[in-house]
Amino acid sequence: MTLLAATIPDAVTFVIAAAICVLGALGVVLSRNPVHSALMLVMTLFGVAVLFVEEDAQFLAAVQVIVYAGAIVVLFLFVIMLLGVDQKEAIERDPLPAQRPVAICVGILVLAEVLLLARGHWPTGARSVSGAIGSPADNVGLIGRSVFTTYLLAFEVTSALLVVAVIGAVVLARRPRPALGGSAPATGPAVEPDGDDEDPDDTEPDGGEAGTAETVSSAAAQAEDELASPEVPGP
Amino acid sequence: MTGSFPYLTTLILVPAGAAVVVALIPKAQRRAVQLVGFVTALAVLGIASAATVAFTAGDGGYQFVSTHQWIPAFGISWNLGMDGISLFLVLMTALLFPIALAASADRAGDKSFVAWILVLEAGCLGGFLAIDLLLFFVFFELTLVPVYFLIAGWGHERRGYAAGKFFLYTLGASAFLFVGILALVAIHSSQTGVTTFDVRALADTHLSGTAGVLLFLAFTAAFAVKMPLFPFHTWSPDAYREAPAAGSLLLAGVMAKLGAYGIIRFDLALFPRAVVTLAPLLIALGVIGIIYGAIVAAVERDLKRLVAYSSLAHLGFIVIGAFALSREALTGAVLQMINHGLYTAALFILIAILYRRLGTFSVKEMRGLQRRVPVLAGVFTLVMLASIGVPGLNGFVGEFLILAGTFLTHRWWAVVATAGVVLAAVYLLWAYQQAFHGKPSVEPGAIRDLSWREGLTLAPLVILIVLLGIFPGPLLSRIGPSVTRVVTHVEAVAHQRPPEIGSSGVALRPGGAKP
Amino acid sequence: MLRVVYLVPLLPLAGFVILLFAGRKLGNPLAGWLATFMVAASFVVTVVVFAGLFRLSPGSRSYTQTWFTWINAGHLHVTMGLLVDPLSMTMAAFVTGVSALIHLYSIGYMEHDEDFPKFFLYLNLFVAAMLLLVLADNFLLLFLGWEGVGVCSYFLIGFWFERDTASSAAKKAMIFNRIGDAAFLVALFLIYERTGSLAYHTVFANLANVGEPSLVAIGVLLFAGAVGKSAQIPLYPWLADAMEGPTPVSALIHAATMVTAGVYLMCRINPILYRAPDAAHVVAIVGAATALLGATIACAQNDIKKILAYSTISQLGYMFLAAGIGAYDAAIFLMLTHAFYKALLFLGAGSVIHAMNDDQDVKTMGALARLMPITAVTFLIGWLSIGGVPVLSGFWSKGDVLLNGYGFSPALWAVGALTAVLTAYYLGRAYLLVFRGEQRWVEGRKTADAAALHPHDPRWVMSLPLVVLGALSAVGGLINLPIHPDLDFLDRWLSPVFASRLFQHHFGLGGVWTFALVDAALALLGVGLAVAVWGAASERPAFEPVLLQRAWYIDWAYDRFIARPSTIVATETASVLEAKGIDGAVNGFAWLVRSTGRHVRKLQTGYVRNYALGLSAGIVLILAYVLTRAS
Amino acid sequence: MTIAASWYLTLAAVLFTIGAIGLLVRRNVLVMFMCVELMLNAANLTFVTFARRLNDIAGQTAVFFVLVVAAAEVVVGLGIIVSIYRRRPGATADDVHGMKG
Repeated sequence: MTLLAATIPDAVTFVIAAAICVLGALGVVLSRNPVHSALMLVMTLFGVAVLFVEEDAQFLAAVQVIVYAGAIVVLFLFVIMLLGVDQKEAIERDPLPAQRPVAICVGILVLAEVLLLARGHWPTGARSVSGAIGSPADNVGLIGRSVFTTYLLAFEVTSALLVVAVIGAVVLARRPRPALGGSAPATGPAVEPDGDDEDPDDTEPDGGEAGTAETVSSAAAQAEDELASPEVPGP
Repeated sequence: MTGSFPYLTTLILVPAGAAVVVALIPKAQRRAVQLVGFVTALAVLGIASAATVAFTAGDGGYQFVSTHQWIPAFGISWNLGMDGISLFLVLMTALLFPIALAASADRAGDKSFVAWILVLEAGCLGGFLAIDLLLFFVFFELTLVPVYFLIAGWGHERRGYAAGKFFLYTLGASAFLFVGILALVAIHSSQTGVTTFDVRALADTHLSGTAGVLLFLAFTAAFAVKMPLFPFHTWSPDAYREAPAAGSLLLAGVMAKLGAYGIIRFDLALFPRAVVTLAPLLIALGVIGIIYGAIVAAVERDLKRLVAYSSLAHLGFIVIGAFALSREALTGAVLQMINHGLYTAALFILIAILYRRLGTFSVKEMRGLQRRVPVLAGVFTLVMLASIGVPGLNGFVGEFLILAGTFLTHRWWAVVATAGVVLAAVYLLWAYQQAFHGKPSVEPGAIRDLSWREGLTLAPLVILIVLLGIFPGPLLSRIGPSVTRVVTHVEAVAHQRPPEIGSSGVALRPGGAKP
Repeated sequence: MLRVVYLVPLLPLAGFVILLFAGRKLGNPLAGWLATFMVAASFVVTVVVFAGLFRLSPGSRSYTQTWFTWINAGHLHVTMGLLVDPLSMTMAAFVTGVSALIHLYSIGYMEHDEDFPKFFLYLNLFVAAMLLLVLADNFLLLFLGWEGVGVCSYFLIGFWFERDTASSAAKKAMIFNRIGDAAFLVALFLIYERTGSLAYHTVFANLANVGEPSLVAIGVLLFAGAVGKSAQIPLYPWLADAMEGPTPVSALIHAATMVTAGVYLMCRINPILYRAPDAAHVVAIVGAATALLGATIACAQNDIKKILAYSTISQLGYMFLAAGIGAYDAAIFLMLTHAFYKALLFLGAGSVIHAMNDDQDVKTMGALARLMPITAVTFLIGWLSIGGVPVLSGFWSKGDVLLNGYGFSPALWAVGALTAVLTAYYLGRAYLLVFRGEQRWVEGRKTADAAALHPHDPRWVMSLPLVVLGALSAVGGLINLPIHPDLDFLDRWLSPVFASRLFQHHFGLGGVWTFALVDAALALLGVGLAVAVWGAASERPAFEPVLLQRAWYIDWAYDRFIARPSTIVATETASVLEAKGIDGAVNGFAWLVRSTGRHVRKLQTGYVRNYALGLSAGIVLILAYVLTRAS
Repeated sequence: MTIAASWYLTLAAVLFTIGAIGLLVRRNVLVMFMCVELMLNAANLTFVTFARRLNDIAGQTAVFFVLVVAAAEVVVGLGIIVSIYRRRPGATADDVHGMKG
């Protein structure tokens, strides 16, 4: 009934965007192919972006599309393609038998509880520290002011976080260096005597170009090579 | 006492420093290790003797008090003091350590062995001297580590099991003590606004009945396990059995006293009303321990475990003496701590000597030893009689005072405990008969009698066992005033009336020195 | 002169210390001579002190010598100090005298023993402890001596420790004694609580303020201590086993001195017993019962030392009977004469055993009188004396007890009279079987060397004590002749100690003579019975019922119903309660923690989805909580 | 008159639940990641809704930070995934249970 109280364009926009979101979300969960999941995710993200606009968060809507849909999902797809994990997953059967029903029950319970909570009246009465929302045009500036004044420390920490994340990604994806002074054998699987600390595994099947490749791509390529071999563990 | 020689701090720092020195000596220098260890232990004995001489006999309060700030924010300080109760415990500790080192001659060159022994000595002395609760706790816990390594490193067959059991059991119980200390300090702090761990200040804390009982139980749990008190004793037969000779000797002789000392020093001073409320329970446990320890010892085949159970019985006497709340009994309890340390140490040394000769602790594998090693048998007999409580030897005086004092306040328990006197005779005589009587199982000349070195190790103990049995006066006159202070404090706080002695009109002066 | 009293216990103690460090160097027989000298010197000092005491007026015959404070704690103040009074000096004199004789005898008896010096070491320590016991001026020091003699008794019974029976007997003696000692200790606590002291004179001075129930309790508990030490019902079985010790030990400790310590204690606490008649009655009744029981068992024993042991138990019962009815001087008189003739009998038995190459069975002896005349004659004197044949010492002392017993209660007299007849009978049996009749030691024994035995009287060191003791047994009664008030020296000598608390019943001279005649008749009846039954025969099963041979099966019952069940209880306690119960609880707790860990760790599946599920479940719970709080 | 907040919140709750269930039931690590993104988006939606209703720009600022953190998370997460796949190609989340107790 409250829905009807809104203006018609608002209501229609909301309903369509919401439907897109939910459908996309269901698609993410239910698709067997990860590529499909990623595409469905994009759909949801777009829906959410629409709803952001509807809620006067134009800047966030833009960032949502650019960063999420444009960067993150692309990164997902990139990894999927590189690693070749786009094969179907058997989602009919779960090796942990109790996991799925319990998960669904728990999910429904959470939903029910959140819905029940949503009926309440939630304002805390605390005063805003970063200013009121202005007109749609002002909001970009308002966010900027809040980020660079009130939340400056958080912003700086976030930037540090990003740096750490970048370094972490490089370290994680890096190929371990071969042992000092020794050159790895050109062919055949080699057991590296002493792995780097960062790398959890030091026994590693080696695909013919040991000790040279250090990039994500070469590692991924190597993984692709191995995918072709018959000893890939089944799903 | 300001300006005088800092006996107490020195007593702790000398062995601690020597432990570091020993740790720095190269492993191969066994002679040097042995020398440093033994000389340090003797030096500590010298300092303790000097402190005993300097001790003022008639004064019941703390002497040689030495206070240094440690963690001022929490009112924790390096606060040491010595009164008549701790004086002879310190002296006995200082005496037993060189003896322990001398008794384990084959290990006295092991660097880590000596270092751990010295750390243990520092810990034990610190425990007896600390009058800051947290400092006491630190030393109380500090003693666990060296003992763990002594058992696990130089013990007998099941040393791993015994060491782990000992460590976990006592550590677990100490957790209660720690919580109790913090709770007590918090209560005191909320009442006075002063955060301090000083026992003398905390004694004035006003505790509600329940709080007092709970704190008392928390403190006593740790002490009861350490002693050990029935039914928290089962680590002790294992630990005593598996520990090397020096370990068993120090465990029973010194560390057990740390628990009993804790009861007298802290329980009685801090929770007088809870003590009065729960004394019957503790006395009951003590008496059960006396009877139970004796019964189990009566069928024990292993000499070391037998001594462990006999210690359980003897510590039962000390517990009832501590909780009887009469001057006689408490004096007896303090004296009995020293007596028990002396004769138990001697027993463990004798057992270790037998083990060195025969390779067994089991009396089933010994027979007729009196014919082959008459001097050893003679010393064993003497120590055994002291342990049985034969008058004229040291065990009797403490036991008699405890029982006579307990009789004044808890008559029937004292009567039951007296039955322990009979039972002690049963198990020790039985064991002696098995091992020393009968036709000798070994050929003449197959085993050596006491060597000079072993004799010298035992001599101080034997002399003291006889001397303290006949002439305990110097000890009693120094223990007495402190005991009177403690008992008077309990009686004042708990509104207890001192037991009535002489239902007649005999004029009895308090602390009566004259008949 | 009184001041030298400290030498009395210290001389034997010095002997002990010297022997402890130099015993082996002195060797055989020098160690024995040293020990004997020390005890003899102690006897001389005692006589000097005795004479000094005698010179004082009867009312002031009490002297306390304090050495130093022993224990001082709370209100308790105990000194090490000696009390010299007629009772303690009488005891000290006879202890040192008899001990000196037995030391001398032992030099001969133990001459072939490899532990010769050790024997005298123990003997000297024993004498020192016994003297402390009788000379102590307070209960605790008495207890020190009391325990000291107990320990020495343990050492000496187990002297031949390689024999399992000796070792067990020693342990048994110690344990039975400790049972009594526990009661003794409780009595001390009670005394201390009620009077605030343990010194005799303070305690006795304050008795008026102590309620009678407490006094009865004190009396009974002290008597319980005496029961252990003096082998009365129910703690007597150890004494028969104690005969495993060397015979001089049996003579000295288990006949003449230590076992009479209980009687001494009863006499010492006469002020307490006087105020607690119920306790005194217990003493008298138990004493009478033990007297009869011991006598019956002695009738059927074949081991010569066992006969004497049960005889000792019986005679001690007699003494307690006397002490219980308040006739303390009669008890002391009997104790003295008993020390003479029982020591004599034991030493005589020792000579026989020596001659028989350590055989103790009277059934395999016989006809030794001709071969061992000195032993036979002295043994005969001992028999007749203990039997109460007129003019020998036993006649007077036993008559004294019976007379007072009748005055107190005719029932007690009847028991005493029956015991008297039995006493004359069973020792007659022993004498006749050993010294008269057929020679049975060759065919009666299985050992090959039996034929090679040449029994003969021992050498002078052993014979001299026999003769001296024989003479004392014969004329010892002279010290206390009741026939004329001027002749009962002992009674008058002891009267300052017992004062008006002594039981007195006046029969008049005629009554006394009547009793004397009755006593004589009883003794002769016993003697006659013995001669009639055993004069010719050596086997009369009708007179040796199995019930008596097995000592009424009481020992067996103790073993069956006390010792064995206790062993089972102890074993079960150790193996079940301790190992499975208490230690089981500790280890069980450890097991619980470990196995909880083993099970709970399965929750850590390693599957991240599982963890996420747990997380979600947590969210559900938290939200549910918030919901309930919100609504 | 705009749409009532409860509709947005309901939608956010539905999205969150779907994401959560997906995380719990799917085994493909990448898909699980996507489900996490779904849940983050649901949270973002809530923030934005409340920012509007409570008239406080801080809600939108929070979303800004969530986006940044999500990006960082994806970067690190994908790095981990790559490194796992290098060792065990085709691995699912269930294959990585070395922390099993």
